[in-house]
Amino acid sequence: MKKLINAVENVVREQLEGMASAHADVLKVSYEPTFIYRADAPVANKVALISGGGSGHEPMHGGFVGKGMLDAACPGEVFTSPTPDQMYAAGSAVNSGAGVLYIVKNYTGDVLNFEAAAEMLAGEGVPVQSILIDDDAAVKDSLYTAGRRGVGATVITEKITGAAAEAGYDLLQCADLCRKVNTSSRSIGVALTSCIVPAAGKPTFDLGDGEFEFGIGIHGEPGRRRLPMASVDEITEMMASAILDDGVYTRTVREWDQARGEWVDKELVNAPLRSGDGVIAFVNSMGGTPVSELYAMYRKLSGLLDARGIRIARNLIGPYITSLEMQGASITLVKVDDEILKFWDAPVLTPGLRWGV
Amino acid sequence: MKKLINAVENVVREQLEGMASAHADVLKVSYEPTFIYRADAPVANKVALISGGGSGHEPMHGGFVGKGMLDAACPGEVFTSPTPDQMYAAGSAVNSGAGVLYIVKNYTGDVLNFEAAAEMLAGEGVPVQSILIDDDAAVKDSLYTAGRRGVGATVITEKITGAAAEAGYDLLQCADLCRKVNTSSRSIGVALTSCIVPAAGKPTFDLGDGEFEFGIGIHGEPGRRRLPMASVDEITEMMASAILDDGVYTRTVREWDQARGEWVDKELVNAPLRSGDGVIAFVNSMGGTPVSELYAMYRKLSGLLDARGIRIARNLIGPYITSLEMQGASITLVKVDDEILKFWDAPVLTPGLRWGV
Amino acid sequence: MVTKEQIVRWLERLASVLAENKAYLTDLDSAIGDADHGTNMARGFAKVAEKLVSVADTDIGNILKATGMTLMSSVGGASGPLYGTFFMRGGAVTASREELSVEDLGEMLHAGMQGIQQRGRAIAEDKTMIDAWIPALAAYDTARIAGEDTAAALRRAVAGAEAGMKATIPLQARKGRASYLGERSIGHQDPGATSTYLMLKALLDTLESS
Amino acid sequence: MVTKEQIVRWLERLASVLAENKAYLTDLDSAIGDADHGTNMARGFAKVAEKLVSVADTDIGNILKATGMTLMSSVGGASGPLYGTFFMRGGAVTASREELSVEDLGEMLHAGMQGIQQRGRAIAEDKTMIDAWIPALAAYDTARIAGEDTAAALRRAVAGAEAGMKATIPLQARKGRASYLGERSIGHQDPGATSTYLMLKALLDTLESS
Ligand SMILES: Nc1ncnc2c1ncn2[C@@H]1O[C@H](COP(=O)(O)OP(=O)(O)O)[C@@H](O)[C@H]1O
Ligand SMILES: Nc1ncnc2c1ncn2[C@@H]1O[C@H](COP(=O)(O)OP(=O)(O)O)[C@@H](O)[C@H]1O
Ligand SMILES: [Mg+2]
Ligand SMILES: [Mg+2]
Ligand SMILES: [Mg+2]
Ligand SMILES: [Mg+2]
Repeated sequence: MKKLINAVENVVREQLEGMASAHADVLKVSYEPTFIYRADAPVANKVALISGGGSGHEPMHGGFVGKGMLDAACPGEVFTSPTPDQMYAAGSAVNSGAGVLYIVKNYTGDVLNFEAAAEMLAGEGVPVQSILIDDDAAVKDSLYTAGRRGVGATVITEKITGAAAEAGYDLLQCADLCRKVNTSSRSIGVALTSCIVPAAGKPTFDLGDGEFEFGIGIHGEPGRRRLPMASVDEITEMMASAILDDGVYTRTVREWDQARGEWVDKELVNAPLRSGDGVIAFVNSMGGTPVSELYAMYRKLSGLLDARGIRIARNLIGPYITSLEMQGASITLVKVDDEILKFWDAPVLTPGLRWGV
Repeated sequence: MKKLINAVENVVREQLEGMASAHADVLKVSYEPTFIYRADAPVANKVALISGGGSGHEPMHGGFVGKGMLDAACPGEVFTSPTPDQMYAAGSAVNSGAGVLYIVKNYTGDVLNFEAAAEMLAGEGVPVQSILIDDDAAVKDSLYTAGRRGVGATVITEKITGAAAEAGYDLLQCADLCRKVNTSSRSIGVALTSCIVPAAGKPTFDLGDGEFEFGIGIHGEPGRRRLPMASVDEITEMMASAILDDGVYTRTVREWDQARGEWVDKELVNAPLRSGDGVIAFVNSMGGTPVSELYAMYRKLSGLLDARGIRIARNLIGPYITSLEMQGASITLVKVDDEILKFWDAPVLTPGLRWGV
Repeated sequence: MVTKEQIVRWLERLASVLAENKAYLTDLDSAIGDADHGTNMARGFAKVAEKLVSVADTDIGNILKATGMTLMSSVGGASGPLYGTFFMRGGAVTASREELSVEDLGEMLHAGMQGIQQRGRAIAEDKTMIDAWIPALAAYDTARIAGEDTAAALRRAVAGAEAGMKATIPLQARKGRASYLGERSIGHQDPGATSTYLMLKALLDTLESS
Repeated sequence: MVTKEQIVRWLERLASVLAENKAYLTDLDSAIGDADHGTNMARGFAKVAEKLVSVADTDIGNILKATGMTLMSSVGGASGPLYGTFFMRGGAVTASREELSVEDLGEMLHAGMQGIQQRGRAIAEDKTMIDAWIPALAAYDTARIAGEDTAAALRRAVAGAEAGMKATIPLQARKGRASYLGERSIGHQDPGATSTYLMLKALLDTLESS
């Protein structure tokens, strides 16, 4: 393992210190418990957006803290979900009174920890909503699994909901929009190499020179299947089909009912993409794949979407939700409407995503 | 070799096609000869900035084409300098009449090809200036070498000179500013792994598990020395000293004399950084190193600069001038003044660098 | 009867048991998870051992709650909030107690397990820690109703947990990270069921060694 | 005397010689450069061979200029503009010629070499292609002044280039990419000097085979 780190125990802490000193105008970092928050938080009358998860996916989530996106992010150890005390403390710190929206990637660890935090925060009288992101089309069902994992759509929902919060959406409106973006999203990822978790010191999995893993999550967890290495056109075609040929996806998720002060089940449905739809096409590097290769993937993807009558309304291409230095890529397609596009185009000023300011 | 590519012969072309379709609002791509140019070029009354070099360093240079930065970029094959016909055609296409400034990284191949292009363009009566970027402090002298290589400062000069051109600087003013930024810059890079050039199919060099290369250029060419792997703090300290303890650097470069219509020798001097100076601190990933590790490097760097009384006025952290998927990083420090800061802060809208718009 | 001192010694013992079994649990987790269950549990209980110094003099309810809170904020992953909830719920039903009868201990364990189920929503045969808790508590209850004492009932519980833990091997996971493996999760013992077994075993060993 | 047809056959032969020596030149370049000199030269002269079809009927000056332009726009790297300049300058001094005397050929080679020197600014012993050109042209001139014919003078030139090429081995590079290696460049033969030798050798072989 060769990495630009000091002792493995201090990796996350030191990286956060670097981030805090690099972006002091945009964000601050609290330690014990650890969370990253907007330098100007709490922002009066604005719903506070908080996300979090294991470290190692940078710029997500800490790099998306700032104007027009997240109010706080809670980083766990590398690839380990953060704990409720972080999420609770972050919620207390950035809540302006307009309430807190937790954006939670659907990994059991993240979900359970955020649930505990939501209960704690709601117990203090803070208005809380919690929305699950579960866009990974590699997972077929939610009956025999913990449901689809939260992957690329996380970046898109954080951007769009962040802009809506900035524009004055209230807590329930923010939650509704966040849920809508999630149920309009599907993703699929591939890995060409494994990454190395610093504390482990060796590759998470072994991938032969001639194979790639199709349908990974964001930690290099096993995907749908391992396949012989193929061309970018072939891989992109497989990825696009996994998204475009995916049927209706229905599942039950748990959301916090503010009025009743308890968790309630909610049925969510993702409709398939259809000819005539417009999408945000997000082509993401898992970290080690250079942006040049993403362009080759985008080239093929745009041809395939064109052939299906699907219009790319916006795109985002680069390393935004990564797995350390893993080589690989993911594609996320988000069906858009005017509301989504408006908030996508709105200004954002974070270390990881910036435009309009 | 595992990469998201099709046939190796088509790598650059297909990536450019993807780029063109992804960023049609910002840029266009011409093939035969190949160059990337601003969608709205030529921009009336504006000096046109053109750079170029081998492919494989993305987002540089093509990703820096757009408002407030480059008017055109000429990509060669991977790690191979482009040819004069590309640079000449790009110059003809984007020249509005205000002239063309070539920004040339000091690699013999780039230099000789750009010189031939400048002569061709000047021969057509187009006002031409050509500025060499040579900021690589890893190269000790210019008497026994081809001089310092052009590395990280390229990104910074393209940004700053691009903003000045946008603000109405004429050709000689742009050239002067570009030269000033270059003579205010020093860089140093390290590689932890080699990259694989698609056409070669195997790593450019072998680096043992326990070693890193100190003082590389941007292709993984041999550096100052190969050392046992060390902590990020130790590596950053070595890198910072290479820049901060570098004495006066004097060399003679060839610039085009528009009036005389010939190349003239110019003596350039980089003064050492001193306590009280303000800098742009650019911490760059060679591609495969995740941004989180750059933050660890930035953390140490900012401490070291602090101790020397050098103030970080601005920073840029991420993969901007890369070597395919190589793991490693570079540090560039650019001494600033009000003019440099003003143009650094000015709006820029390119696929690779964007703010203020 | 379980005294407050025994509860403290149990938690201390558990901290060393989990430190010893760190690699074992992580190996189990690397087969069907993300290779961190041992690290997570060892980290959490090391914190609990530190915390015990300041709460050992209070009552059982408080000690268990402090344990739960500490686990909550130091374990992370799926197991953190699950075991955290277990101890917090266990603490809630043993507030201000200095010792626990065989019934009290049963109530504590049931409250804890219910917390795990509410939080994690796993049911029997999902291949989770629940598959150790269910047979353990069933065995405990049977013994208790038959009039056996705490140590005897716990001995049954540990046997039940061990059987349940082993019975996870042929199961296909339907909850947690392992569920994404589908059929590939078959043939591996669940790490969380294993840490549950170790937890009950440490309690039994504490009672038997005093 | 060198005829226009021989010039064309020379360039065609050179294209195959460079294709054959692609790996050899690239290997030399991988020791002290970036492992592309063979690829660069083979690519460039393949283009020249294509181009020849449309210019073979014009004059020598034009053929050489077209060769130079083609190399310029297809080789890249340091060698592209250097060899491109060589042929363009060579073409400039042979405008509208159908054949070259031993003096004409000497003038052409000198003009070309001067172009390389003006462009690249290398001097003797910088460990570049110049180290093959200088002894080659010195030998050519001596033979020409001594009254030898074109083939004989060229035979001397090729021997001079070969000696110069080999003499680059002990040199430390001071120009081009290899210069960054400092002392580590010692002990390797310069790839550009090698392609220069192959270029002159191909011309000689063309004359001798007709
Ligand atoms: N929904 C659930 N209910 C009960 N236990 C669960 C659930 N999900 C996972 N687990 C348990 O958690 C264990 C894994 O814990 P751990 O490795 O610490 O967390 P993570 O899976 O987040 O890395 C599994 O072996 C399983 O026993
Ligand atoms: N300044 C120079 N003058 C003359 N020849 C040079 C100069 N710099 C480099 N060369 C020649 O170019 C050769 C390398 O060419 P090539 O590998 O095609 O280009 P690059 O070095 O850009 O990859 C060297 O072996 C050397 O002979
Ligand atoms: Mg985990
Ligand atoms: Mg080259
Ligand atoms: Mg785990
Ligand atoms: Mg070369």
